[in-house]
Amino acid sequence: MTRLRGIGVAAVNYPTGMNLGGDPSQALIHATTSGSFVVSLSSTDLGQGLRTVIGQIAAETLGVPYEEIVVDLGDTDEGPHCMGTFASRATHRVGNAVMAAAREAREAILDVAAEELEASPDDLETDGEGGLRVRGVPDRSVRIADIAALAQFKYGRTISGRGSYMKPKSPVDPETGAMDPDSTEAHACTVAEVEVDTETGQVAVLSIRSAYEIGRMVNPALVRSQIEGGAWMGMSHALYETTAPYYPSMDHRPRDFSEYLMPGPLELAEVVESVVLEIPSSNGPYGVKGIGEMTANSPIPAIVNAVYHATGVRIDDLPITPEKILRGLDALAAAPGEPER
Amino acid sequence: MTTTGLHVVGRSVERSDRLGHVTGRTRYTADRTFPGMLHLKMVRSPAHHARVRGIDLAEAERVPGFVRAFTAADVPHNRYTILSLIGVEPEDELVLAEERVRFQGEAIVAIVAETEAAALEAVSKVRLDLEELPAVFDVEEALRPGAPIVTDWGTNTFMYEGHPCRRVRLGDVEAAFASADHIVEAVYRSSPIEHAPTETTGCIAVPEPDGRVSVYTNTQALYFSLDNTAIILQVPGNRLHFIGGTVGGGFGGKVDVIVEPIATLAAMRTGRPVRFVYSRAEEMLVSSTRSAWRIAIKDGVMADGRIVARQVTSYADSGAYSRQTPYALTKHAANAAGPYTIPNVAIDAYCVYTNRQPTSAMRGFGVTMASFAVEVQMDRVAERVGLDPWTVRFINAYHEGDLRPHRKRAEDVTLIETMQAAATLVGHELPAELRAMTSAPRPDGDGGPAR
Amino acid sequence: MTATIVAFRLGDRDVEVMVRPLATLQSVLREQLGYTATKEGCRQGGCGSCTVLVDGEPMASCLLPVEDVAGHRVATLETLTPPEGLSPIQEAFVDAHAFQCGYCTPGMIAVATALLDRDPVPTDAAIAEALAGNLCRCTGYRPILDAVRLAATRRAGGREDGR
Amino acid sequence: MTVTSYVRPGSLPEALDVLDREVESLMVMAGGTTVMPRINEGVAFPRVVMSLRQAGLDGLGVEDDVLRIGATTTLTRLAGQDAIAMLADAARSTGSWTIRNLATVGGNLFTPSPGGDVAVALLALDATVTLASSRGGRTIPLAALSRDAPGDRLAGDELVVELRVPVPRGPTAFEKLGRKRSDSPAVVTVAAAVRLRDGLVSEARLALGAMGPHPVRATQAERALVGSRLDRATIAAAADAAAEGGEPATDAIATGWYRRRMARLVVARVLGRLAAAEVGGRR
Repeated sequence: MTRLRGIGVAAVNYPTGMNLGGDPSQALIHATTSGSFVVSLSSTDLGQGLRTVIGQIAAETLGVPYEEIVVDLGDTDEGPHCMGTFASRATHRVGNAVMAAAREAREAILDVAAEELEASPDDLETDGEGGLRVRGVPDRSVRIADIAALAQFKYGRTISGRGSYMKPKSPVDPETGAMDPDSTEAHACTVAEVEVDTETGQVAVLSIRSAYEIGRMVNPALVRSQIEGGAWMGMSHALYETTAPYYPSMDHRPRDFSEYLMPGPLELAEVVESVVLEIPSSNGPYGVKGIGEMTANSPIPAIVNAVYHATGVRIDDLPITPEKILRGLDALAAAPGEPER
Repeated sequence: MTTTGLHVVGRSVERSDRLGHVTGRTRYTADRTFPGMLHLKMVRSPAHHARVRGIDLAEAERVPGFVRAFTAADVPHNRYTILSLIGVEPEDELVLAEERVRFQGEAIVAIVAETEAAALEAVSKVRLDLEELPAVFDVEEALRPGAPIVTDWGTNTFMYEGHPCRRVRLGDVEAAFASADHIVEAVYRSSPIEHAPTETTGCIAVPEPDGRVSVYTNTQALYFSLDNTAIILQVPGNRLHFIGGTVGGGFGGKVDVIVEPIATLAAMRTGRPVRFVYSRAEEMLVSSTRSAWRIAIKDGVMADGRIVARQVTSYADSGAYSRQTPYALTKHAANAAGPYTIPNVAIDAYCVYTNRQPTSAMRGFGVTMASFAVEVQMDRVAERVGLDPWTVRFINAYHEGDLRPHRKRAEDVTLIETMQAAATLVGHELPAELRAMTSAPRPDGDGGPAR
Repeated sequence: MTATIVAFRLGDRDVEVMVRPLATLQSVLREQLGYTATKEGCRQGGCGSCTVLVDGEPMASCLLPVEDVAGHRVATLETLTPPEGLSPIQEAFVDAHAFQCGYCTPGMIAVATALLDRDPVPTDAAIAEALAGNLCRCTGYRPILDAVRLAATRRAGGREDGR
Repeated sequence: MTVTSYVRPGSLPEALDVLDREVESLMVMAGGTTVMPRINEGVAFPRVVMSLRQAGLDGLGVEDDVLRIGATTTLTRLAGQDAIAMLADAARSTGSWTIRNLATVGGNLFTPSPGGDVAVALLALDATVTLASSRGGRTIPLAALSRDAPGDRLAGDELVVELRVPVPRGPTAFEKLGRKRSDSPAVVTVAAAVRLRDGLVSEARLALGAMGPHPVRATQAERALVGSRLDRATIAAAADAAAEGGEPATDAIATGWYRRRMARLVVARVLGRLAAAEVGGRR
């Protein structure tokens, strides 16, 4: 039994968001009597953790603890319009909208606080932990929660904010393809190491190690979740998945999970490692870029290139089945030294 | 205070949904039941391409528990609008088939019944009179003269403002090929892929006492689904209330608005809650997949590894209908040259119709397979000119402010720094000249490649 | 068609349900008893998201007629959750970030519970083998394997970074 | 409503009685792992479903060097017995834990290819199948049951009640190659049992799964083994014969081409293990 090892590299860009027909998301924020803030959205959380990162962005902008934010999403009667969760857009688009809404709500807080503290709103600053003070005068401080209550019961004012973010639609020039299709670019570079069993043609992925640059990370643990899950999905796409095993033939299309192949917990790469560069984007909230989709992308060509490095078999047709490896090895054995084209 | 001056952005705070998820109390769409809820199941085409000559419901109607069947005539505006909401034509897909079915599994009759089992049995009792038509299953065969035509407009391609493909043109590829030291060509293919979210696509439409309908759905886009449903049902949007936001995995598969309109219609017509949740087999055999792709790349390369021309001809298999795939080709075209600055680029990206299950958005929409093709191609280029794979990527990498093939100036570019970080991570020692590179704007200031 | 009354033990409750012939345990839990932690992912026995414990054994509740559990003990994630707080396995799932969308989590925790009941300090291979029938499309599995290992280590009173 | 009656006979006679009465639209199931998905999805519409789970057919034990396995013994239970290690290996290689807790040995005989891994092992072990009907019982070799599509060999009023497996005296080996290491349908499954006398193979049974519509004995390969030493050349000849002899199908898991090639490889590995076991056994 021969096992051949190889290493492959791939580097990719991935655009954040699209322009669609104009790509908007909107947000509303209001304070409760006790100084919590409700962020109202019609957006959806697919499991990537949008609720959490939106809460973080709102808390950061308002200057209150994360625990004071209630994210109410997923209801068209309760939240304003959101285009949806796709195109790696949600943290960027919804985040920008929430940031704008939080800024407006923050101004409302500062207005009330200024009146209460008999100071100019311009002289007030938040401490990020729910407190507000007159700049340079530490003992003139109040809790935002108290301001929220005073706004309701003493001043009869709303503490609320509206936010919208839209990537404007831009037409595509049908001749040249000139267009402005997205908001920013995230980047990844993946190095994969594989081991190919030359008797069975089966490929084991030993490691998937990547560098990512995705602007600012709102929540590093959630970013790592995307990278880890995406590495698995990329490996799955590269080596296993197909709804048409013999495209274009319509035969043998899978109808269950025994036929639709995906790697299980015994097929994982031993090492999935990453570093994330934080270089804030120019237009994301706090400099974020989208990471939702891209994490499955660079592992695919990195694995294909690693298989070539290991075996000399260049697979141009996904998924890399064991049979394709064996047929490639057979062809190499039949015509040794033939330059690969 | 952190070094960034930020308090909570940048911190791994615990997910707000963690307790619901680990206790099983998070409520997903199909976790709801309502008194009197009906179950909707679809009669689907067994043929890949056929004329529908007749539908006989008599036997199905006799199944105990059968409540009602819906055919095309029952749907007020029997057109999936999907992207037409944002001005992308055509409205090529029907909610329920009329004269013709174009893929195996296409919905023809919706049946609602008291139980799911009754709905399934009634579905099995519907007799379809179909006249099979020649079908085509391959993107390139679909473009050959004489191929069966899938669409209503006479070609098997989506028409982009008069062109059968999304075009991108920068410089003059032919001239650059003529002067290049090497030509490197290859064709890359990929299979269609299923999103396979653990939770299948589904919704429950519930008539409310005030005349509105509440639609619990796992769509990735609530207003998108609501607006499309309103158009299909020809009702004001204010009659609809869409509730969701907690989704058991999407990956792009829950952006299609397939289940909500018909379930909402059935709820309005029966006055009862209607549940329409895909089975796993439906999810695999009927719901949208990622397209199959065929991507041909021809590069003109100088002896030093600079790519001076790249021609990309891509075919994405849209299946029988458009859904989001025409848009995917536009996104593809903007990214098909990869994160590299190449002075002469020509991209033709074809959205091709076949008699396969429709394809649509999936994680990496239009870009995943472009990245596969381009990044394997980069290794081919490296091998041809005798450079290592890292070097060829560095010397062709785009820089801040470079003009990309679609004539957008590159923004927020860090490809070089990202590759440097990856090399460090894996312990690959880069040559000094690559370590010294940055993505900073090129010194000549014109944003073009410094050559 | 005659409905049947089926009685079984659900956690620490005795339940009686009137069921249609061949009604699955999954459908009875979800639709009749409102125990919706038990998910519906494929109803083919292929995804593991409907896994419950019957007399401590993990089983695909989508393939199991409820009449066959008459007189037996059934545990779902609802019954595996303490009245207050979380079980050690649940805590480990939180700490190891072992979920994204959460849809596979109840089945994963059911299998993990059964595994650790039999094998309190399982090897990595035993953990992976036990979970091989449970599909997770989001996390790439490793965080889930980490969570089970973490729970085992904590229960054994060992170092949490030990493998 | 499709299913009007779910019958759970408490004994074999009761089950046979149901079988006699309900000929139309009856589905018989043991663990339900193949029947239930078909009903859940609306592929099958039986009126009456009979479960054998309570019929007292789940015995497991060795008597007179014969392992008797009740038809409804679960694969988990089979995996836990230590009388015949190869059968435990085969049971463990099948499905996932949640499925093995439901699926039965009897049901595995009827699982369409590429399933039926336990049946492959049983075939190599020369198991016999005890069938019962209200007319009486009979015992046939499993090989006879699986010579054609298994259902065809079973009369409409018959049930599989037990498998009897002689505890092997010589070395045995089982190997399943899937696209995944666990919970994976087979690319190919191979089980072998041999007896050796004076270093020569005196008896050989080699069974293959996924190399045809149902598990088969590789009789050509068996002939190549008998009378020979388990050396490299003999193993290669037997592996070639086994691979050439099958009629592997193409499906979502693998092509027939790949299956044939893997059959050659896995048969050689399995026979190699037997040779090693024999060397080890003689020490």
